[in-house]
Amino acid sequence: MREKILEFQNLSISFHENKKVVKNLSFSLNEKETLALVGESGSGKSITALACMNLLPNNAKIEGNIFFENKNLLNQEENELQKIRGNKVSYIFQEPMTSLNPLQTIQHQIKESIILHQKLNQNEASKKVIWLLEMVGLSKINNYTPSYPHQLSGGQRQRAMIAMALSNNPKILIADEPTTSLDVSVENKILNLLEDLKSRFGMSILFITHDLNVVRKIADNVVVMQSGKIVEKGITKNILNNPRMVYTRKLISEPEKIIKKKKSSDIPIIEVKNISVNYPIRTSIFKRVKRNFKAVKNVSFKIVAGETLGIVGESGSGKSSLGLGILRLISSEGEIFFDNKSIRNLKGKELTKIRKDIQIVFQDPYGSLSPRMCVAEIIAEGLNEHYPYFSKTEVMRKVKKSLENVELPTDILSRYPHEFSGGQRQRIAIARAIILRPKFLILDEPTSALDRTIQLQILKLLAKLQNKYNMAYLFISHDLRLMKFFTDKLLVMYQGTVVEKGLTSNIFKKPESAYSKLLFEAAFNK
Amino acid sequence: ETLIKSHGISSFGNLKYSNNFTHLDYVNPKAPKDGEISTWAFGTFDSLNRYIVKGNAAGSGNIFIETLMTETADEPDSMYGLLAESIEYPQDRSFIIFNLRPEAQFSDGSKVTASDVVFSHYILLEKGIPSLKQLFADIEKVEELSPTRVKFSFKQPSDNNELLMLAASSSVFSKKFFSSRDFAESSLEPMLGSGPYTLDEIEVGKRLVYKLNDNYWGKHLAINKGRNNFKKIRYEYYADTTAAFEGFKAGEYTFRSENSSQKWAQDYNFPAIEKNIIKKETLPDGNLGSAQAFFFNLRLDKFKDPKIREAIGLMFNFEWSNKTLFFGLYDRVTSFWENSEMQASGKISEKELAILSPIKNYLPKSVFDDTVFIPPISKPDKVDRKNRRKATKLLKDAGWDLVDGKLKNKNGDKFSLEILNYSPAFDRIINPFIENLKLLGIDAKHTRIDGTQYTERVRNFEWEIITSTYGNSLTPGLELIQQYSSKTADVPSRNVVGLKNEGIDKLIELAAKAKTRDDLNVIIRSLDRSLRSLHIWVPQWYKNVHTIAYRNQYAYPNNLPPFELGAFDFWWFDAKKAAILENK
Amino acid sequence: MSPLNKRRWQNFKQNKRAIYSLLIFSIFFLISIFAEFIANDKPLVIYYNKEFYSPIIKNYSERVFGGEFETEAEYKTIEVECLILSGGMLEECLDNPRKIISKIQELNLNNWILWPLIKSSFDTVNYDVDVAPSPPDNNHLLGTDDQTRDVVARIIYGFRLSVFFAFLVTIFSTIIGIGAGAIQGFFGGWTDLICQRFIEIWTSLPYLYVIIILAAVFPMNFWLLTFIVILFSWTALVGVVRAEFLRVRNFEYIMAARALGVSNFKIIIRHIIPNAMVASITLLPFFITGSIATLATLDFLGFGLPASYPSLGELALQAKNQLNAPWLGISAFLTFTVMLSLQVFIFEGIRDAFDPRKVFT
Amino acid sequence: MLDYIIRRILFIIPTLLGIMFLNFLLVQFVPGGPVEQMIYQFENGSNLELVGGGGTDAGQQNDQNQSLKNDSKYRGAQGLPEEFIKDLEKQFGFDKSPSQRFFIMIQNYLTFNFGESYFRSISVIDLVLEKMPVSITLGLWSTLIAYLISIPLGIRKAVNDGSSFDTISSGIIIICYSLPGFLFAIILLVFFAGGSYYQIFPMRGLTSDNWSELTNLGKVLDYLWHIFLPVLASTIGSFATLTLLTKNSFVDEIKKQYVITAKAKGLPKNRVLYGHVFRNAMLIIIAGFPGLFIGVFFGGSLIIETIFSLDGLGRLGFEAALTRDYPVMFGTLYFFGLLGLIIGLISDLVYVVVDPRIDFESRNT
Ligand SMILES: Nc1ncnc2c1ncn2[C@@H]1O[C@H](COP(=O)(O)OP(=O)(O)OP(=O)(O)O)[C@@H](O)[C@H]1O
Ligand SMILES: Nc1ncnc2c1ncn2[C@@H]1O[C@H](COP(=O)(O)OP(=O)(O)OP(=O)(O)O)[C@@H](O)[C@H]1O
Ligand SMILES: [Mg+2]
Ligand SMILES: [Mg+2]
Repeated sequence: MREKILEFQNLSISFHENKKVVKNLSFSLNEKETLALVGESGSGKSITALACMNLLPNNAKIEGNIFFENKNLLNQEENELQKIRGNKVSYIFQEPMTSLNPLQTIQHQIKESIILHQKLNQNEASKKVIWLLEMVGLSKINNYTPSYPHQLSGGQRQRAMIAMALSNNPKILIADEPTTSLDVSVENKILNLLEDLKSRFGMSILFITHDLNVVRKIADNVVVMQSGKIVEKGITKNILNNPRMVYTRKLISEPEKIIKKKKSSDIPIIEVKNISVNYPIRTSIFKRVKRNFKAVKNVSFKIVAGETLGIVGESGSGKSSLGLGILRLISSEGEIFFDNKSIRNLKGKELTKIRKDIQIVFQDPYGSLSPRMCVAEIIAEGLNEHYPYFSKTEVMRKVKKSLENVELPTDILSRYPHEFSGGQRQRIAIARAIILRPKFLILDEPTSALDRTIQLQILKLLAKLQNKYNMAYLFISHDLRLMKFFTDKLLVMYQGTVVEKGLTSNIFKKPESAYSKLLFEAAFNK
Repeated sequence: ETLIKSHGISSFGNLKYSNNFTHLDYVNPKAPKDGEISTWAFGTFDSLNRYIVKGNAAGSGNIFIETLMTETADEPDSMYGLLAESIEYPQDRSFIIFNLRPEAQFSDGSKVTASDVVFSHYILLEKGIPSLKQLFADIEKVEELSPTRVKFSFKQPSDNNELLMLAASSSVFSKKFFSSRDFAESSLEPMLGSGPYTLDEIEVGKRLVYKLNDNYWGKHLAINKGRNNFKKIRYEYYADTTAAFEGFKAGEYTFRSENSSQKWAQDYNFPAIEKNIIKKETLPDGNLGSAQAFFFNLRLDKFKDPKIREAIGLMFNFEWSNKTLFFGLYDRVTSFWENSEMQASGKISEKELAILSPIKNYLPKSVFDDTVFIPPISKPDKVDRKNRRKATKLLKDAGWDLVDGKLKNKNGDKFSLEILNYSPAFDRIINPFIENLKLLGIDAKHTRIDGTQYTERVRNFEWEIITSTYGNSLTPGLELIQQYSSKTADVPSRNVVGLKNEGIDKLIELAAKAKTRDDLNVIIRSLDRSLRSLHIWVPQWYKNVHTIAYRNQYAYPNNLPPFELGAFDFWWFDAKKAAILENK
Repeated sequence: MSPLNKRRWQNFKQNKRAIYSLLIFSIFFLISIFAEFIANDKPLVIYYNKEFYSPIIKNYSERVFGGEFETEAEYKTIEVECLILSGGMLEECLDNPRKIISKIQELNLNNWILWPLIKSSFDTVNYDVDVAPSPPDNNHLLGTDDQTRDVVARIIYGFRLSVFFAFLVTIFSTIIGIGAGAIQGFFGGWTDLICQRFIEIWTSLPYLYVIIILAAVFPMNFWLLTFIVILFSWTALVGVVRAEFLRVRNFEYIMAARALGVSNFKIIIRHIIPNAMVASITLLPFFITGSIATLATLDFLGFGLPASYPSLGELALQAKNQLNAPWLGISAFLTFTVMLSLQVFIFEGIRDAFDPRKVFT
Repeated sequence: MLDYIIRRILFIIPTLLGIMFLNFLLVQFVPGGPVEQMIYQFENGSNLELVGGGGTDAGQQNDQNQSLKNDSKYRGAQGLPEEFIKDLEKQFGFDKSPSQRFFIMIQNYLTFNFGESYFRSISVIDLVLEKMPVSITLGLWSTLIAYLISIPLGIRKAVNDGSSFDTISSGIIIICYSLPGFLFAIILLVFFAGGSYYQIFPMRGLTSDNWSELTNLGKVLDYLWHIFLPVLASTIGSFATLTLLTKNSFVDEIKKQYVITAKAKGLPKNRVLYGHVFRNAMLIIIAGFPGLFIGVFFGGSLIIETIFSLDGLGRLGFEAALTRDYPVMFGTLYFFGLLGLIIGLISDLVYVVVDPRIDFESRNT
């Protein structure tokens, strides 16, 4: 038996009067073990993880014990914890997009962590940073210039987080959904890296995820959580192969085929021609544009009503940029036609009017929710804006309805965004977009933080809406399984260009381009 | 033609000191030349030249410069030779010749010559303070007769000594010195002068020290005996009055003349005073009481009727103000020549009657029937009902009736009144006055504006009541025209109220012709009596003492002269007293 | 109340300091609103010869009470008091009012006078003091100023005046200031460039001159001064608000709002302002007291309200000039401190109420 | 961005022109001009004495007139003749039309000729230079101290939000703030420099008389000894806003996700606060800087300067305005206008350095 290295005893956490969101949790992480913590969205995984290093907001009430190296972490002094944090226990946070300091380059942030806990000088630390970035596949971002988080794609930021967490070869790595924004090949690379470090440095990993494939691949043991309680725990194989609980079974069920009625109309609802997105790279002092980084290069496609176009591609290949470019949220070049009308030069009122019909679910749900607006305001905002004649009760009814649709309780209306779990926030963002019933909806990794069950619910909902309202989707995801059954057509992007496009079924059967082949191999080949 | 030759001059020819006097009566001829005296000055300075328009001149900025003749502190109007040894003038006073003292020299050793006097006159005319130009208007020319003789010629001969004395008060600059400098530009370079002191130390905005010139040419002169006794005179500059007082408490300077009644009454109890290191003293001041008052703008219709003016005057409660606001330190101004023998009193005298009878028509009857007007005395603890009753009646007689508690005339116009002011220190005096005026039903208000704007309004006659002061002198002369004559009523001038009264004009003419001081006194008394009967002002207050505090190391003569305190002039440093202080 | 607002109110209430401050401030303000009934040199009610009179509301001439003058009765004088109590015995009252009053019982008239708590208004000349300024005593709890005016009365009236002044100035200048800053920061580009230049030019104007000019044209009064101060104080907030807007406009949730089709105006109001509010809400109480201090400074320089107004600034100024009358300084200082701290605490509460992450433990 | 900077720099010219023009226009309407001021001075002495209530009561008036009369030493010196006023007007250039005067002024300014004071024989530039030491002393030290104390204090308050430390320190800074500046200054003066209590500090000036004889260390100490009270008086009120601003913006930032990341790295609290939160929260503090600095530097110290008899720009500016010394006024206006514009630009650029996401371009997507 391996030694227990981190032990949770009767852990309970509550935020509001006596409403415990984690109840009497007891489990332990052993040395050199990978323990997967799975469970539906909002079941308390993340806060459990945060609790052990006292990183929860002040209003959280924590009871129980968490032992690490024979010390109860819950009553350690701040400066004791500081020595442990980042050094012996490090974190990869669930939402990498908002977890990095926006005003410091990632290089700086990683280096800081290294210098803090290791006796390295600046130079050595810089070398280590480069090495780490290489390990996570970030060596080539923007050709080595220091980069601020906002200049990185979702996946890139996530990898920066990972590099930072790994920088001090921690004893325990707490990884909260570390691969959600990564494409399969990068994901594999990262998982291998973790595996490698684990064996080399004797690292233990507390792995929080809902991707059971990953669990299967790397976890030794599994703990299954449901609404704050452990429902099942044990050796991975046992649990995954014959789950005892219904709940667990639901979690691991394979995605069923979603029935889609094919509505054949040939009018393209959206058409883009040769769209390009450039990011200016500036010198540091006068901020002069040194050169442009071409994130998206001459992409063209069209989507007809009722159709779903999927975009897959390497992390950082320009998928999100493309989406934002189409919506004219960032500047882009090229023609954009919506309903056969060019929206390139629309301005003011006309533009806002058309926005009712074009919606987006951002890759980073946390960042896209106003921190000082409550859920009700956030979801109702679009309605209020475009249907000012709706009565208050009407709006409220619709808001509640849409919350139900995304499987959220309706008693959360007056909560602020930061009071939710990652998956819950993602669903709020979806609810906000679909409440307007847009004709065209861009979904940028809309279900990355959701477990299988809820994911399925959401996709079903999307399909239902599509059938009913003939909506067109642009669906960006790394989850090829999802893509396979949810999209009609597929676009494969690589370094800003489209390397392949066509019917989903065709591409899955027989990928043409080199990159697609590589990708599909990585995903299905094992 | 024979010239009158003299060592001195006065308005009416009666000099107190004869040709061979050894020292002034009021000085201590044996006073030691020692020690330092210091006082404070406000703000800052940026110039040492007092005689020009530009610059903010330093305290005693004219200390270097001497005049041809100088006044004394125990006579109202006599002058004795300083740079000039003697004067010569003809009977008709059409010119005057000054004989300069041969030993007179500037502090660099160069002689003071007639050409310097000529130069000084013309440079002042050209570049000096503009009012001098007007003052010099009657001087035709100044010419050098010999290096020690200089002649001032006048445009017209005259009966009195006024012009002669004007010439005698000429300052003398060094021609050589200014040959390389522009007189009109303000500068911190001390002027080359012939005076007893030279500049010792200068620190802009902070301090200025003069030191006694050991080689001062005039130290043996009889007129200078026992004067200029301090080795050093120091001025400390403060930008804030409270800070200045604190500076005194802290011993940063040694002599302070207090001009805040409240400070005088309440603040002079600090440790240094209790230990008798600083001495607080009240010394008599024999100068004319300042004719400070609220003045009416007589050009306005609303003040045409003297009854109205009298009524308003009745509401100023001096007794209360003095008790409550001034700690009883002040006296009421009653006369335009307060605190002097030219002050009218009681019933009209024979002599005055003789003078005033011819102009009877221009004056109120009260001049002849009643005793001279004295501002009413109020009860010091409340608004005086008697005065109020009287004022109400006066207003009624003047056609202003009370309607719903507001004073209105037949046309239904309200009686409004504005007291214009620029000094915050006056707020506490004006505000209660306003409250009192409201009791008459007058719509009164107090407006305070900044000085520049105030000046503009006053010059444009856009005011109703202001506080001002008549600059009367002990020997009234030209200024009477400036202040009381019809000629100056309609232009911005010292005739602030805009007084136009032919009777008064006549009296002014008479005064100019007075031959003896007695004559003059009677005329001025008549003038005073008449002016007071006209109610052109609501007189305020004056102080007939010097309120001073100084480090207890100075001494002054027992027989202080009436017209000057002379702390910097003829006081001296008492080493014995100073030694005692050192031990404390 | 929407659940969110309820939550905010709850949050506000949790902040005890804020609640108490609000309470105390309201009380003070209420008191000062009724200043005339609390500190006045006219009685509240007079019962005179079987009839009621209310001098505080209506002007009565002295004649009404059997006196001699047609102008309003000076109720504080002993003669008038005597007249009222004695039912109009003019001769006797002018003669020896004290004697009459002492014997009033014998007359059996039942006339009475009901005075407000403080027997003088802000501009009343108090003849009962010997010298001015006069130290605190029974009649004048905080003493009098250098014109024998009661300090308490002046503070009550001054508080009202100052608070009104400050509210007006604050409301208008924050609206204008935040608006201008918002527009600049949000739209950027030429809008920003031009507006900034305008503000730079505007702030260069010496407002002393503007005051002098306007005061020369119109007589200086409360409204004019308020107007002038607003003219020049709104620029204070522009810089910080603009900076915050420049920052916040890059955030993703602004992009999200734009994607929703929210108009610029509403993005500014709903999304940016709440998040760019830190500076404004922090500075607001200081703005309020700051404008009171402006008033004081103007008085200090001699360009403030007309001399007779109950200005707290004038009180402070007197305090400086009358160091041996410490009651002036202490009163001024206490008033300022109390006013400011109450406001700071109230606004802290408001800030907390709007802070989504604020939790009370 | 370079474009932007160039644009801003080019804009300085019309802005300055605008400032001059507007002020010039304004001045045309001010009642009472330099001529009246001159007359006033002749008749009543300096009107600056009245600032701050004067402190002396009515009895002074006669003394003053008396001394003026004595000073001129000419018997019967009297009111001002009309022609003198004409002369003055000419001398001040008022014989020309306002537009002419404006163009002459602008022309002169283009050749860096800022003219000479109406009332003193000194060029405006020299005048400003003369007052610099005081203003730099007060401005620099006050701002520096305000920032050095307020920011750490604000941060500590933010961290301990709601604690008794927070409450008490709030109380103290509020009390400091609400002390009217002139009152506080005078109290300091009376208690620590005056003659009645503790005579610890000097009352006036920046240096002692024997400054030149002191050692270098002595000079520094002497200087610090002199500026202690004035700087204290001018700083005391500035803590409150800055501290609370810092506190509140920290309170806002401190709970953000990236702070948790930084904590999770194991950074000590101070490194989290100063290394991470600080920069994020600093923007508004920086944004407030130009205002504060210019305020303290050019105007805010008027009262302090007056009370401690220091001669700085605050007094200069106020005096110029009060005495209608237009050349000085416009000269300083121009000077400080320019300086203000440059500081504004710099602070805008600092925004970008602090937060790389910031730009000044228009957003009309
Ligand atoms: N600050 C907070 N205040 C109140 N409730 C909170 C707060 N943070 C989290 N919660 C609640 O606690 C529960 C657990 O949250 P947690 O983030 O641990 O979920 P999770 O299991 O990580 O879910 P996901 O897979 O969606 O990330 C959720 O229901 C969430 O709404
Ligand atoms: N503001 C920016 N400045 C410079 N480069 C940027 C900026 N934003 C994104 N990029 C770069 O553009 C590229 C495309 O980014 P984008 O966010 O579109 O990637 P993505 O395909 O969505 O990746 P992911 O799957 O990881 O989210 C990335 O290499 C990123 O580094
Ligand atoms: Mg989570
Ligand atoms: Mg992306």
